[in-house]
Amino acid sequence: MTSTLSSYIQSIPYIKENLYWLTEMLGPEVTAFVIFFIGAFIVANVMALVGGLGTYAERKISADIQQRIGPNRVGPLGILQFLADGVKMIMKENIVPRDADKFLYYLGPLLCMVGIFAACAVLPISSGFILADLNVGVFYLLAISSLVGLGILLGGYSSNSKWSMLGGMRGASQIISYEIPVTISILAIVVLSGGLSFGKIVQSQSGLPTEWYVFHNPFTFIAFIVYFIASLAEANRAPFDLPEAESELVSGYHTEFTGMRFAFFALAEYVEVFVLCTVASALFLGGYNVPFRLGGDSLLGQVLQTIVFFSKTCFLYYVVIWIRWTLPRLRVDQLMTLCWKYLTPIALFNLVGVSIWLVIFDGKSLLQLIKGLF
Amino acid sequence: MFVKFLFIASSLLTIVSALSMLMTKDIMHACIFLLGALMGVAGLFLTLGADFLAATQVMVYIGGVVVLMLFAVMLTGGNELNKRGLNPVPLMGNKFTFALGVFGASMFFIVVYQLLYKIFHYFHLSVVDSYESTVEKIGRLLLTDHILAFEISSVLLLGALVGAAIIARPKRN
Amino acid sequence: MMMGLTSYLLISLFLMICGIIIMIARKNIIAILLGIELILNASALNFVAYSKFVAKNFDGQIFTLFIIVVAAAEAAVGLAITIRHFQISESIHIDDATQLLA
Amino acid sequence: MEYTIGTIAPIILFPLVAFVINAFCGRKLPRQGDWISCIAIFLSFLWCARIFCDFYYNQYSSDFYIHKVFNWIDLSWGTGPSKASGFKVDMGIFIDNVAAIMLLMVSGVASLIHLFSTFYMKGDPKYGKFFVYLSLFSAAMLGLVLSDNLLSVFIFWEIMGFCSYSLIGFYHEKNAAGDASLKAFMTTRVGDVCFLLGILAIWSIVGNVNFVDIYQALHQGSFTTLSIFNITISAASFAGLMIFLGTIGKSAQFPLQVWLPDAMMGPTPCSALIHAATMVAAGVYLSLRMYPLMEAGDLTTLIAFVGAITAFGAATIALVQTDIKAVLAFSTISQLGYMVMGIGVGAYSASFMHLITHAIFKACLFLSAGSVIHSLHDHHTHGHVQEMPRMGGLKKKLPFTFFAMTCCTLAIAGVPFFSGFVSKDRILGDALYWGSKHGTYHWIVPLLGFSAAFLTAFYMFRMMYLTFYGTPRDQAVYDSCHQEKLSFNRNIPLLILSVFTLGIFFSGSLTGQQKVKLPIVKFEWFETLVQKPQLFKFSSFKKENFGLKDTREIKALIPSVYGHNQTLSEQEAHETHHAHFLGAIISIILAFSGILLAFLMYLRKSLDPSNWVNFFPRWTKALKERYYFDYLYQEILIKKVLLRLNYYLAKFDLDVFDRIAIDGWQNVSRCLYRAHRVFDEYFIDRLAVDGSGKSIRLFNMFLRYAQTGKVQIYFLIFLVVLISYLFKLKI
Repeated sequence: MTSTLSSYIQSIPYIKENLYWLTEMLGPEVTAFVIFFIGAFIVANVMALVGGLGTYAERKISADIQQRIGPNRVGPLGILQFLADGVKMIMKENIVPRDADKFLYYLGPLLCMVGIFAACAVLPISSGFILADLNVGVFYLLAISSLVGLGILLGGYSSNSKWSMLGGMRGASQIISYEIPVTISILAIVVLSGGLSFGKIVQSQSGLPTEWYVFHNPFTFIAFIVYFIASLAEANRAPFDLPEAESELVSGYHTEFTGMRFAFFALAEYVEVFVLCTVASALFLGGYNVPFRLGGDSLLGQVLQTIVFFSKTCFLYYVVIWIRWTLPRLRVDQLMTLCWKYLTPIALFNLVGVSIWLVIFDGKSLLQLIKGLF
Repeated sequence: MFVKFLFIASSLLTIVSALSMLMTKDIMHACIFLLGALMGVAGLFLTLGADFLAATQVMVYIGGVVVLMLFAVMLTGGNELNKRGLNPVPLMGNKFTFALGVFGASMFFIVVYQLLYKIFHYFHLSVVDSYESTVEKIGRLLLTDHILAFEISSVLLLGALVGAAIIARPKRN
Repeated sequence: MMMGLTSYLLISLFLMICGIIIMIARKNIIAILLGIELILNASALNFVAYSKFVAKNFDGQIFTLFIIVVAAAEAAVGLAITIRHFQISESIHIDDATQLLA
Repeated sequence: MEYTIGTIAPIILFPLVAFVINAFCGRKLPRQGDWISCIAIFLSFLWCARIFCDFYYNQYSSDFYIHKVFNWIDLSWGTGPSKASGFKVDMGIFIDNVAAIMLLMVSGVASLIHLFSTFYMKGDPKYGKFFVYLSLFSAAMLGLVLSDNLLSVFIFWEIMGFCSYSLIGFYHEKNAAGDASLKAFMTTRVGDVCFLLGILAIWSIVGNVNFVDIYQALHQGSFTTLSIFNITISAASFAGLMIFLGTIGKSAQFPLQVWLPDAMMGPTPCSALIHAATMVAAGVYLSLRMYPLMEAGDLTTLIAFVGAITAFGAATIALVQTDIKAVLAFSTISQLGYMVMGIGVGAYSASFMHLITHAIFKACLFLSAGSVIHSLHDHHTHGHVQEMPRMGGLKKKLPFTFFAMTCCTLAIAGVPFFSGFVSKDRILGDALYWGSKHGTYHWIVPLLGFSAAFLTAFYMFRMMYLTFYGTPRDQAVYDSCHQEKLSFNRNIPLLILSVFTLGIFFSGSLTGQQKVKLPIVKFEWFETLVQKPQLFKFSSFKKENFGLKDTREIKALIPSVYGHNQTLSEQEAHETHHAHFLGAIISIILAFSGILLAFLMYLRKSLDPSNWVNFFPRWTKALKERYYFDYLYQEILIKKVLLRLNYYLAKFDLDVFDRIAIDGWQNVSRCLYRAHRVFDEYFIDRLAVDGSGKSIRLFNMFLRYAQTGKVQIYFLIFLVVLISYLFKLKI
């Protein structure tokens, strides 16, 4: 349990002076607590904002793909549409079905939110701004984000409706199945970098694409593809959005939810896509590394790193939306076949391949090997 | 302070969840309370400095075991009628079975408390505040001293996977 | 003092007793499996606490890791048997599972 | 260049992977997967060339070496030396100058032959299979060169034996091919068993079969004596002799030479690769590697005589052969005899150089012969024509083949400025010096050597004249031959190989000679790189762990011992020089006189060869029957001795073992069985088995009531019992 954020903030000169009296007044532990609280507050709000902007981006990009205009009324270019939607959600009446299992009905959306926002704690946004650079960062993220599946299952069960039930079962089975290829393809990177912490994994790459783990060797490239496909399924995104397939199940596990509870589900889904894109960019695409280490670790550097990181993530996010509005939905048996007969064996083979590569070539990348020959 | 806060929160979560699990009459709720208890134990692992264990606990139980339990509950329907008719004792127990349980548990408690009594009185140990990464050490130990157990557990998991798949396969008509 | 060995052992004992009561009192096979999970976790907590305070090494944590592995395997096989039993005798009442014949 | 597993292992792995791919899915690939084999061997040639360049322009010293070892089997249970505390086998890679040159030769020749095979084997029903064997063979041969111990040499040696067996019997629908493959396999087996015995002897002495460890043991004098059946012999002599017998089997030397001529039943490219350039040379390579052992065991005289007899005898047989490939086969045996003789007379580097030069020109000769055979077609048998009496006048039709074959024939005949002259002349010079130094009967060796040189020139030019000059003797066959056009896979390998028959590549310096760090200016790169191994310099050789980078410092490597001339006295050096000068003049004269004789006999027809045949009828018959060796082995050794022995052994087995031992034992056990039956019936069955059943039934009547089948009751009972135990123990 390192305190990256706190120690970094204390090294900035202007804040340092102000921190001094805060520390004197409250004592070091409370100060750290306050700093963490503020950081967590910022991250949670930014993530909520990202989720909201995600809905806006989705609608705008889908409109673009379908040659429509999309939302354009609220704010410039309709950018405040999501705020309007949010306000509408809060104002709505909160309807609970009569035969619902109340306890689980309240718990479902909460578990989704908690799972995904707890995962945000380890996202490496820049070299200074990472809430907690846990030693088991990747593992923690995988573990805590499986709460989402549980939330979906409970949401589906508790509404006491057959559409919801089917959606919830589908969602849970899909999520626990696709967790396997995701975990194994992440393990390939963990084996290469020799650490589970995000900081270590990101710092063992560098800014230029030649040093990214995607292009490290053929196996990691395959791992990236497998991870990306499986993470789409894990976030219930098209073409894997079977739990909420509106043509078969009305709207899946959140059929009976209204108002803020529904908003929780929707927000969790959008933020989860964002988190998975973040993980992809951190593990495979070099993370926050700026090319040529421009700016170093200074404040300017932090800003540059954040920009680089968010641009990679947003690119992946764009790809996800693009896929959603391009590809048709799979059948349930096709979904399971893809996971168990294709992605999992490929991921396992990949892990073995990466390990053998690591042993034989001493952890060098393909490019380095080719350079070393001459 | 963090650690103390974490300790209090997770021990409370554990105890309350375990008690609710004992009290509740709904098997679904019992599963969720089990989840709470296991999360609490994970938190306790964290206060003991076992970060890898805590993550493993969360991963295996939330992602795997609890979801599996919920699936099993849904797949087994839960009607109390079978081929031979209604069973006299309800599925979640009645007062008599609880009395038997409390009797067994209290006998266990008496003996174990006698064992632990000495420990409570002679060992006054508290947490040494030094938290380090346990991942590398555990990894190293797993692949050196405990390699045999590690390999055997992998075989066990494979056997459990295949066995579960074969056992739960539906009947062919 | 609050976070000493004693408190961990008491929590673990509490979990253990809850597990035992659940195992004996409940008649639902799945509920009994839940009780077994509690008991396994109690022992895991004990292992970690002792290795932290008394042995001061990592063997307890490793053992806990194996406990988690075994618990997962046990849950999978146990639930598979439950489902199979339900298919055969249409009941998950423990008192209906008294015969070894399938 | 860093030497790790990634930079050395691909040399073997490329052909091996090609073998695996072609063996399992070759048929489904386009062109039956031949391109995989070709690309693989070419890639490994590039790798080998890289290593060779490193050794040639070596940055460290002239004695730079790579020795990488990994643990293959470790059953040792202590920390002491391996001999004391169990069984431990290391495998590894050892590359020094000799191995680097050998690697370059093997991979280069093999890649050219792969290329030629795409032409020669085209349209064959088993086209893909041929490349499977070629790839496996290449992998094994490269592995043998890279091996650092006798055990892995033996493994690769046997894989090559298998490939040779399969390729000789490639057309196994022909009876002769099947018989020939079996003969080759069985004959080499005799040598291989001896080789294995030698390995075991060395293992029992050194505790290890690593080359460097053997050298070190030799240096420390660990080889004392061996006692077998109360006969005490020198250990080095025994081990050296056994390993040399392996060489005899593989390189077709004097008593076991019978298999190589029959091996020509295989396709011609495989004859070129396996039975001329590489596999048969592997025997010589092994003897070169084990040279210190041979020297320590006083085997050099024996080796020299074996080599000289083989060289001369095979050359004489080649005089009367009519099959073009048979001539080449006997010339191969003869040239291998030269190499072995060179080892015997102490011409270490010359012998190795002859190995390299011979591999190149003999591969080229075989490929040219293949080109000739492939172009001649018999309309009656629908087969290719191999007999020289049916050829003649092909010079016009096959100009490129003719050019390549001429170069190689000049080289093998020992004409100056060609490679054969450079290497053979040095062997002969050393043999002359050796004969003069030891005197008396040792003169026989150089005498046989020079006679063989004369005969070589004669029969090779006889082959050239019969094939390419004169008028066509079988018009139908001649007409079936198409005019040769320059094609990529037919002529390019021939032309490349024929360029390297020039002597300057071996005698002088290549470019960049200055980069070889020498204290004195010398102009022979081969002499500099390949020297007779001096035992004391191996005492500081170190093994590196596989997969690690080279950790040795440049200064830690011992400086080279430049040339054996330095260890000679002035007098000896003078005599050596004199002998070489004399030898060169004699061999030039002999070569040209041989060529002249062939010219007179077969081109000018002024001398009639049939006169000679009529004049020596008995000798001619002996030569045509190959000195009756096949008769000796088959009729006398196998039919008279081994079959009879077999008969007696079978009789012994039937009469003594079956009748007395087994039937007698049957009677004994019958008696015992009667006694047992009584005991079994009364004690075991009635008392123990039935009694225990009855007692269990008795207890059952009470215990039945405790078995309700309810798990929770069991658990409660378990708890109560556990707790009562704890109370009882009062912990």
